[in-house]
Amino acid sequence: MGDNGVDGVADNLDLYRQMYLIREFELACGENYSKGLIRGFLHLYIGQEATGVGAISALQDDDYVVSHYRDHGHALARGLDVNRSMAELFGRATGTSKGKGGSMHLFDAAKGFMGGHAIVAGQLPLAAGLALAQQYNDTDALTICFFGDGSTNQGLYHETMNLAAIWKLPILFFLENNMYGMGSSIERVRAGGIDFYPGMATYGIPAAEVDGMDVLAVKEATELAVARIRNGEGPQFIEAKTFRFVGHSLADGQKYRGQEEVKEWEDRDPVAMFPAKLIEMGLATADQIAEIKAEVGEAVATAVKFAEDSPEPDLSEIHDDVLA
Amino acid sequence: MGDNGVDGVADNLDLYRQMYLIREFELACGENYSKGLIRGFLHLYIGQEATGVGAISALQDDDYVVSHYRDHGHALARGLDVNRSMAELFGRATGTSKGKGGSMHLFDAAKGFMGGHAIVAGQLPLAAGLALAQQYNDTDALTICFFGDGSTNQGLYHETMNLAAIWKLPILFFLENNMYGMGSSIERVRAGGIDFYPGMATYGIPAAEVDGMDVLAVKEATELAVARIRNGEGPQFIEAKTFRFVGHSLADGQKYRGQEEVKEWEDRDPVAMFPAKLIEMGLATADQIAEIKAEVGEAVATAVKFAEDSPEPDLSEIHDDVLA
Amino acid sequence: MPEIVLREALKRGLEEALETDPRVFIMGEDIGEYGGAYAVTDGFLKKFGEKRIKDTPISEQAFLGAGIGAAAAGLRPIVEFMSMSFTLVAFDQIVNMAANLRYMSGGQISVPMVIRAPTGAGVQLGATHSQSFETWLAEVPGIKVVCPSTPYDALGLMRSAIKDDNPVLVAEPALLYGVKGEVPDEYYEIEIGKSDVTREGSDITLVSYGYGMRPVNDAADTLESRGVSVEVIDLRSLSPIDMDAIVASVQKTNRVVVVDNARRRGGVMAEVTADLQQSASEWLDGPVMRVGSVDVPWPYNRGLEREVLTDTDDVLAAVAEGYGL
Amino acid sequence: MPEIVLREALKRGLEEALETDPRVFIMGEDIGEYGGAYAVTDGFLKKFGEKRIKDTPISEQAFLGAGIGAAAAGLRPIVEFMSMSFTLVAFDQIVNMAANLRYMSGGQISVPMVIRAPTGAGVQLGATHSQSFETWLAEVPGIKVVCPSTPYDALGLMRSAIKDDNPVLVAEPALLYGVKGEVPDEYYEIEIGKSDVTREGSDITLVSYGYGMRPVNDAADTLESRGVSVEVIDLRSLSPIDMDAIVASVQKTNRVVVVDNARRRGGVMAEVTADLQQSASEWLDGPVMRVGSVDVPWPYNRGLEREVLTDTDDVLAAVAEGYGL
Ligand SMILES: Cc1ncc(C[n+]2csc(CCOP(=O)(O)OP(=O)(O)O)c2C)c(N)n1
Ligand SMILES: Cc1ncc(C[n+]2csc(CCOP(=O)(O)OP(=O)(O)O)c2C)c(N)n1
Ligand SMILES: [Mg+2]
Ligand SMILES: [Mg+2]
Repeated sequence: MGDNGVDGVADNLDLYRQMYLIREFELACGENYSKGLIRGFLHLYIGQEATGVGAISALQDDDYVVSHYRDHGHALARGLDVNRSMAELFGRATGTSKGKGGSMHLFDAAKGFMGGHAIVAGQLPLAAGLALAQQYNDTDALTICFFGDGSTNQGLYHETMNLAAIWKLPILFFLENNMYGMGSSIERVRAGGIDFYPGMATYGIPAAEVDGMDVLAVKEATELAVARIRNGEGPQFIEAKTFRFVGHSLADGQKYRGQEEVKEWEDRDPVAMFPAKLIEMGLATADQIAEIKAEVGEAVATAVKFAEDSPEPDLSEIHDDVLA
Repeated sequence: MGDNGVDGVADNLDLYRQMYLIREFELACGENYSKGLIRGFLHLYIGQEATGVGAISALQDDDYVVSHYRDHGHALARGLDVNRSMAELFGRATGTSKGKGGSMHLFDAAKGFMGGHAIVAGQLPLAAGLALAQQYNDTDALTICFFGDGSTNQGLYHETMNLAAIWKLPILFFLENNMYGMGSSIERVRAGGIDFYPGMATYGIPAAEVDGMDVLAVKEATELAVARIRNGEGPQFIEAKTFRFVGHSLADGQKYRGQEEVKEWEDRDPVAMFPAKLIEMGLATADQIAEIKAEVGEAVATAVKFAEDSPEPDLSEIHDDVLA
Repeated sequence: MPEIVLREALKRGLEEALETDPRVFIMGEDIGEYGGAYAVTDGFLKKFGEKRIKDTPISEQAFLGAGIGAAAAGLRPIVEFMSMSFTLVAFDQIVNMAANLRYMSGGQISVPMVIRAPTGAGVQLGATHSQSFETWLAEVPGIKVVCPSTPYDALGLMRSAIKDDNPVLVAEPALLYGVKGEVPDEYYEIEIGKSDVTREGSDITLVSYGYGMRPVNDAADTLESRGVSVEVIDLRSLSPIDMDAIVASVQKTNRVVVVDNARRRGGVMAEVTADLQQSASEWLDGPVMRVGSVDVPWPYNRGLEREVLTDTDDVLAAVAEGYGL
Repeated sequence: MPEIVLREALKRGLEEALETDPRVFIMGEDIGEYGGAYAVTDGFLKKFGEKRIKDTPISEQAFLGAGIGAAAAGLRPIVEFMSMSFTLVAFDQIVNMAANLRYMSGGQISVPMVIRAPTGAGVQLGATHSQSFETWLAEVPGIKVVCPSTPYDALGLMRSAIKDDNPVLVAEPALLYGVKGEVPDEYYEIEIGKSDVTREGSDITLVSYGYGMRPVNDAADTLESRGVSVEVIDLRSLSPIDMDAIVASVQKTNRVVVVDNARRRGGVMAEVTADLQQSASEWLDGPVMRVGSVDVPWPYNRGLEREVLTDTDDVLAAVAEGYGL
């Protein structure tokens, strides 16, 4: 977070740092899932780092961020504590949800990070409601809601679009179109092709498409949409074309797609490409990049250690947090 | 039903007969509701007769018809027995559902009339499933599904459109846009104005608008859509602009709209205008019209008498029809 | 004390909250211009304006969900469903969001919202419109459920529901909207989770809530006229259930019949029965007798519907069968 | 007899039906190309083609509803949900359509469809993904609910479910997909509504179903080793429930503990308990002891989840508390 409004050197490096952090975090998650230290369903954000990082970098501290079950990237980009995030995945008492939520249910209300939601499309009206409160309270804050292409199959997606539009809510709908909902490619489950943003015309919601592999493009598109929302123009919609380089979850053998397709997208890996671009443009040095990598490597190792060393929640905890 | 394919004299008169029957039936319902002989929720079709009659006249016997809770018109146009339909509203053993369904739940499976459904938009996937069976069985039959403007607020509407489109189901979505969902005018609850048919572009479903007060126009538009469906072109969508001249149900005081608006539509009352048009065009005589009126008046009076004289269901009936 | 109908009592509770707490607002289908399907919010739009009284599209999932979000952000939304039957289309949001959010977030998120809906059969609406899904929601941890049977309780429970920091479902027996009762002008609340002993007695305990109180009260009158001393308990809250009060009563009477206006199978009274026979087994002179409506979809026909519905005779029959009274 | 895992038994039941009845087809999310979230339909798309194996969008309401329509038109759809938790978004269609259609139409419409879903907690999926909504659907008139605990039962029940002219929910305990058991090559069915006495005994009856059979069997072993003769009943069907068999057993043992793997509150075992204490009251030496998982949302952490889940110790504790055995 913070003021990333200027495309200064520090900001660019920070975007890179965040993307690299997410990548390393996710790799560490995968490892620890194999070890049995993380359990349940685990959905990694690998390949999509540029979207979450670019989008969230355009926000204010008092904005809300809402995500789905593929939420690690959004959480880290929003500045959630790396240690506590990892501890949550380990199910430890020190986790963001005290170990009760797990990978799909990260929350940090103090940072305006309102989850981590695991029912496909279920988070959309929640986000609309948060935006409604922001509007009701006459603030200039807004809510950004991330969701996947698959969630547009749920009627709730349409209900929420309509509600946001008629009430002119300060909400940014951010679609991360990674071409698949679990094992289903878009063409197989959706009439109307792989582009979703044109459909927003029905609701009169301004909609833009952006290259989700280009963190600066995402940031810019988001800044534009955010400015419109703060200007009272109501809901906006951004569709980022992106890709998960890995399976839907750690249980996915990816029988439904070929490796060439994955390879093609991997060639545009934002985590790999962005530093090269920065160096080329003279906005960063190889040393700076190396330094970030070292720092992040350290941070993730520390987080894993923190999580491993953290205590399990006390069994009496099962009765807490049911009711206020 | 029957072959109404030719715009012959008999067919036109039959269209009128059906519309007039529905009007008189509905008026009789209203009366008997006031007397307490019909109970529960009662939604009348008064003003919308041209849509149901025009659309259903374009169908075959093996097509399915699916309706919502404002279903009397569709049922009668589909040829349901007038006596048994009225008896159902009276809750009698002779009713189409043996008195168990009531006004909102008319059924006649033998005539392919598959309800009468009272959860807004709930009937849409049912209709898609019926169409799926028709496709699965390699028939040239199709399903027509009626629904109101308000039901487009339900996400299920969109889910069903998408499903029908990707599976190319033989289904005709027939929207009766009567400008209100209960007390809510479209503009207050929908982003995107009062026209729904343009939104079908998202699903690649061909969509047409038709004057719902003009029975011949409705019939023609339906014939066109039906031909396309039987030709294997997949789902079609028709939006008829129409109006209910009366309240949403018998409990509605219509505080939400002015009488001028109602008056304007009443001036286009299909039941009043169509015979004049037929006479003017030399397609009917005043005598023929008078004869139909007399016949229909008789039929409705008979139906009321039949219903009144019919026995109440035996109390043991409560346990029947729960399971096969 | 002044007498008002239950609808008015609910209305007063809502109106008070709108007047005193700027965080309170109401959402629902046709609650504004139309005035509410059961007229509970009639006149509110004019009085409080569009910001506070929000007519919604027929999108139960979305506006209930939006209520959850608004509550999570600190507002106090009151969401009306036109019928308890329609909560079903939004069940995922109620259960997986409203009820689970606090737990999943490790206590970070509060959802102080009220969900209101008319409930119950009895006016010939048929299978789709007569259901009592509050019995299911009463089983969900993370949400409270109340159901008033008098105007007094309606106001007292509504006040507590709106003040509660949890999601609270207020199940409003549709058949009771027009029922009259005394409601004091002085402020009072009714604690959620506490039942009410509406009649004291020593021979047998009858337990019910909502519209079920009607056959229970009638049966109690009949029994008293036969010289049987009846204790009557109105649950008021379906979650949490005030089991302590029921057990205490049974310790005194040693006999109990529990009565549900909803279907007999499952639901609130299965839970009360299962719990009670275990925790009060040493005091019971017979089985916990359970009465409820017949386990079939709701028929439209008046006679059939009445046959399905729990009535006074059903209660008396259970009293006789279980305890020979 | 050959041994196969429960997943294979289900698969065999589906495959058989696809092979023998052209009206049978399967719909669900990622059941085709992906092979099914729990691999039950793996290989089906290739074998039976797109007409019979339909991958659907993530639109549970719509495709479940389409299944109902197809069934009403005479086909025999089998609809898979990825998780019982996701049935919630389609609850309205299941309850108001699938279960009510026959009644509302006065018996005109049949809905011969199977709804399948993995159910139950135990693999740390957290609050939204671990729920057992079959306990609610088992209360709905117009729909049947079964839940197998062995490969043998899985195949026998699946066969009956597919042949049934009513909507049948098959709740598949996710933790048991990999469990082995004997399944004969000869054709057999298991009647819906009939339970199975899996162990005969005379001192106490333990009743459960699905994954709950595991703690029950373990507890029975322990009790037997202590010289207690245990009768064990596997419900197999949650609706209808075979109360006759339970009562018959209790008439013999005079003691009973009912065990649910789902949450304790409400649900199947509240119903069994409430019914049983009434109908078998004269034979019972103590209260019906009810065991179930703790009434809280499902936590993610392994230790917490295990603490919430019903286990063998819970069963033994109830046996000891209720009957001193
Ligand atoms: C209502 C519901 N149905 C099904 C699922 C199972 N499920 C989890 S993620 C997923 C795919 C979602 O795809 P998409 O929205 O594109 O997000 P992505 O995983 O690609 O980020 C499915 C089917 C679910 N969680 N909720
Ligand atoms: C899920 C659900 N929500 C609300 C209702 C109550 N309700 C019944 S009809 C209706 C209005 C529907 O309007 P529309 O679809 O335009 O049909 P019309 O009545 O105009 O024919 C509403 C809100 C319902 N039956 N089901
Ligand atoms: Mg996706
Ligand atoms: Mg309308």
